[in-house]
Amino acid sequence: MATLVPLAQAVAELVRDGDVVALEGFTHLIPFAAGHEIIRQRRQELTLVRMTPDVIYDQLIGAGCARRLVFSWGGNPGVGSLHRFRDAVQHSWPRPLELEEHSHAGMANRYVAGASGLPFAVLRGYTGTDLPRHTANVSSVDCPFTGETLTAVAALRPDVTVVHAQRADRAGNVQLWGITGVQKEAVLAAHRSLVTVEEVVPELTPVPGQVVLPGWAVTAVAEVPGGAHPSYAQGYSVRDNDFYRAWDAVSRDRDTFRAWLDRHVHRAGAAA
Amino acid sequence: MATLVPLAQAVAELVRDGDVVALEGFTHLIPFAAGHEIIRQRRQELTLVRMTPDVIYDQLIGAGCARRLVFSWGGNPGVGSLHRFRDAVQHSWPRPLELEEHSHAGMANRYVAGASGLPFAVLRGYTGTDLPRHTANVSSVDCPFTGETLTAVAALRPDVTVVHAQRADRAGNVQLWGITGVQKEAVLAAHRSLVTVEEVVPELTPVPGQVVLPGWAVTAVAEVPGGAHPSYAQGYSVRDNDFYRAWDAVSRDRDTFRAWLDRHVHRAGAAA
Amino acid sequence: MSGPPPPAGWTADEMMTVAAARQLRDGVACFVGIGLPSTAANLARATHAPDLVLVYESGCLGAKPDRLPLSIGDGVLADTADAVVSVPEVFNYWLQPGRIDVGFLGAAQLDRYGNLNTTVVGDDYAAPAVRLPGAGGAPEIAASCREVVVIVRQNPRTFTSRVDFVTSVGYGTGPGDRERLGLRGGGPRLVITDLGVLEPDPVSCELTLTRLHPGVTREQARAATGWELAVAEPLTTNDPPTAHELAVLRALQATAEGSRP
Amino acid sequence: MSGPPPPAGWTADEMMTVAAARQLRDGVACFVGIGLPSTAANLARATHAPDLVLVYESGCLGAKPDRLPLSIGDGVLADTADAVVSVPEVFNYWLQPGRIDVGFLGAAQLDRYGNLNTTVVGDDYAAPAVRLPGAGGAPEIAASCREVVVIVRQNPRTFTSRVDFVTSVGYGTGPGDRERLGLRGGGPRLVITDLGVLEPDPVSCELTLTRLHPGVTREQARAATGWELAVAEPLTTNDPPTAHELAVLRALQATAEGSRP
Repeated sequence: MATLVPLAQAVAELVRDGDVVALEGFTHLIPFAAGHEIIRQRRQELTLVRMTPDVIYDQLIGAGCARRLVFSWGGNPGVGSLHRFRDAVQHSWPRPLELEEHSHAGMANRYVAGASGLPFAVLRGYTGTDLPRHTANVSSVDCPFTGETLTAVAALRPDVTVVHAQRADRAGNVQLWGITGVQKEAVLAAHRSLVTVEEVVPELTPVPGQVVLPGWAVTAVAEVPGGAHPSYAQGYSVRDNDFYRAWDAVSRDRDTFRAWLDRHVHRAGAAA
Repeated sequence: MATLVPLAQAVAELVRDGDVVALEGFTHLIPFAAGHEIIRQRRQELTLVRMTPDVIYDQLIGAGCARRLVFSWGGNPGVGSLHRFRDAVQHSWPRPLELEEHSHAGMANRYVAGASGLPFAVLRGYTGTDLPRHTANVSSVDCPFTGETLTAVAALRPDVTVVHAQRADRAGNVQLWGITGVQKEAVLAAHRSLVTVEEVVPELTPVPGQVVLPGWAVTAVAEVPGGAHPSYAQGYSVRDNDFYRAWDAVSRDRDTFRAWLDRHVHRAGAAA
Repeated sequence: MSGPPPPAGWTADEMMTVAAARQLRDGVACFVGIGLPSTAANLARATHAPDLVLVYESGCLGAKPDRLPLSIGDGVLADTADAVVSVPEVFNYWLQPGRIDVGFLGAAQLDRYGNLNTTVVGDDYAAPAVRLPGAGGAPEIAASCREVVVIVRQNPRTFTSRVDFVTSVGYGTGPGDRERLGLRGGGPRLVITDLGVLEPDPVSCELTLTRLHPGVTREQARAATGWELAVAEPLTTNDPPTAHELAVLRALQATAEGSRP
Repeated sequence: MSGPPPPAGWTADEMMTVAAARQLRDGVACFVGIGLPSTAANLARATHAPDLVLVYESGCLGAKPDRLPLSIGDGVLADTADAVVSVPEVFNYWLQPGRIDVGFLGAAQLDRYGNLNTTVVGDDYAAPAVRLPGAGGAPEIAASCREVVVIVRQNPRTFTSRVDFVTSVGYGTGPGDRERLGLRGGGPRLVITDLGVLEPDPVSCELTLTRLHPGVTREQARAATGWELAVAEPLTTNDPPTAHELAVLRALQATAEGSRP
């Protein structure tokens, strides 16, 4: 059964230096508060994994938490580039960042393999592109029935996956809805998992489009209202598009970024 | 876009002699009415595919429609054996029935591969059992990353899949909920598909746990209220357990079965 | 059936079901087939294991039926489940990775290594003496759950020296076979019958009679077994069903009867 | 930008978007990225193609947004979709099997065979001149859709003789390459720019200028292309945006602006 714990305690217990960490979400339900707590606790040498690293990953990278990024699309959704990400790749600031990149289809299937207890997944993908030249985690496999050659991708098994959801009950059963992306697979693929939620409720009323993660498949749940801001939680909040637009200017300059980080993350204290 | 047609017309157009036909459902939402229409139209030489062939397959087999059965569990759920199925296997009545059998995990993954446009799927399964001796559709594949040997199953691509659902709208978008089994995969794996529904409504109000099949992924929809009887349609009907229990006696004897078929299927006329 | 007559107001089937229910620790996740396994699991949930997580292959995770489901796809399972997922998902995301603690299986035949047959009786697969329902979820339940509990009535036809078809692997041909085959679950930990309980010998993996139900003799158990049955020393006797266990079990079974329209 | 000044009350970007929208036939299923492709697809849906099926990689099938979504994961997409599925499902069940008619892509670089780069600019992958966002869904969209439409502003940096990184395959190194690679979709059918329209030559697969936007010359198009641009004869001219197209486009774009809190 998932335990209900404060966010700071959950991050302290579940996220360790050097871990492979996936904070997943597809624009919706991005676990910003948990990411900030990881920065506050000054985690180092993380391998960050995510299909769509966006502003929270820009912040983690700029704060120097990450040694490596495994991803398929890194940008500020609807705005443009991630300047901390680019600065790390192009100028090794504040430290070098190794990249391993994939396509969305490849990353999604890597999580599926991890969630399924399989060492690899099969897909039609990557063929003819330059992506496989730069990673050992894309290969090929022949169909034993037709002889056709298909693409194989290695399973992803994060040490810990962090996601944000709308609700949990006291037993740690988690409920999310709207665009639910690859979160179920990312949680099930991981050795440990942390779910931040908008609220803990006595009972999870069923909602159309819901994904429910049973409490026995989740390690810890932390109640963090607004924990997805500036992203959104359908039914609870709307996306703060101004923040995403403003981030472009904040993140272009190292000093501006550091001042922002100091004020809005380090001095802000744990959200819960 | 799916076309809305009467059941008899849909079966006449979509189900052909010699086809590979999957009528799917996992106890819930079994497309009995469509199966009866296939019997009424006296289809021959079908390869019937289903994870859990139950009473409607017993009827199709007893009526002589099937040449071959591809399945993973054949029984009368909650009651016992299928006597027409046993009679066909053990005594070739009314005609010989070839069998190809799998595990549930294998069949589910065969549909997944079909729905995914892949020639095979990978799983941990069948190992050490006698099942692979009797089919060419189970093989093995080595992981290109770890060298581990896993099981491969060949994709299923039915000529036509038939399922029953609660509702559709005029554009042929289909909505089902409750236990939805492998129906989405079975529809998407097939070259053609027919969905019978309890009712056609102007708009599909979202329901928790729903699966929606867009109309552009379905070939035809037929409105057949009660089309799952004696199975059930959650929110519309309850399972007629007495029918399943009574089937045991009806189906034990060839003449009783034929009389039942004549009265309740052939002379009943198309349901819609 | 070779079981004894009910000695004290309960039947051998009731004793078997109660003994099986007692084996389920509270809070574990249990993959249950319909019939005896489902009855035993629901009895456990209604007595000592209220937080037992019932997983049904129809995709119902954490089902909490208030009556005995009549099939694996009974509406009461979906209505009361924590989550209803697709059938591919229940096998791929939940069973296959080893998330399920206990797999609860029945069988038409089993051998001394706990290999199970639910496919055909008879030597010729193509022309069987009896055609059984087939594999269903059993092969992967037997392969992937952390442990397997088998619940089956004991008689020489069922407890056979060689199963006619290996539908689900127990310990194969003996020690080390599961590892060689790459099966990641632990295999059969218990076989619970209407006569007693069998457990695999820690060295030979051979099923060994370790407990008898009250009123059953070791001779009865040997006579009901198609191979020379090993018997543990000391051989213990199960406690009979308590009044509470019996009352709850019978109330549950009445709900199944009551659901007849 | 090398585009001409707006000659008659509309901009080159508006002409490009209108030209792209016109290419989408009503009723087809279209896999759309955010930005120009999404704007064009929503313009088509609001004008001549009300039954256009918009598929977003966030899992929204048949989204019908009443305003321009600001990201691929905008709540309006889930709210208005026929179905919201998981990200693995949208790629595995919907894109990969070839169910999508049109894939709508942008690019930072493209070459004469329609190969696209959205990964890095510069010769050294490990130390790029410009680090771009990466592949996203593009490689498989380019591989699997029945046809691909590229929408991209035309200039010599973008229209380059050799892309620095092949993120998404067009026609590879020429005729037969897609077949050799086993790519099942048809590849780029149209490249729509702020200057005109390019189409692959049926024999050589080389992108060929087939249409100009009003007021643009072939010399301008050649000057904006980093290779010796082939030009079709006769070279036709697109109709300018209609007043209706422009009004709808601007109203759509106002909804995106209006969504700023």
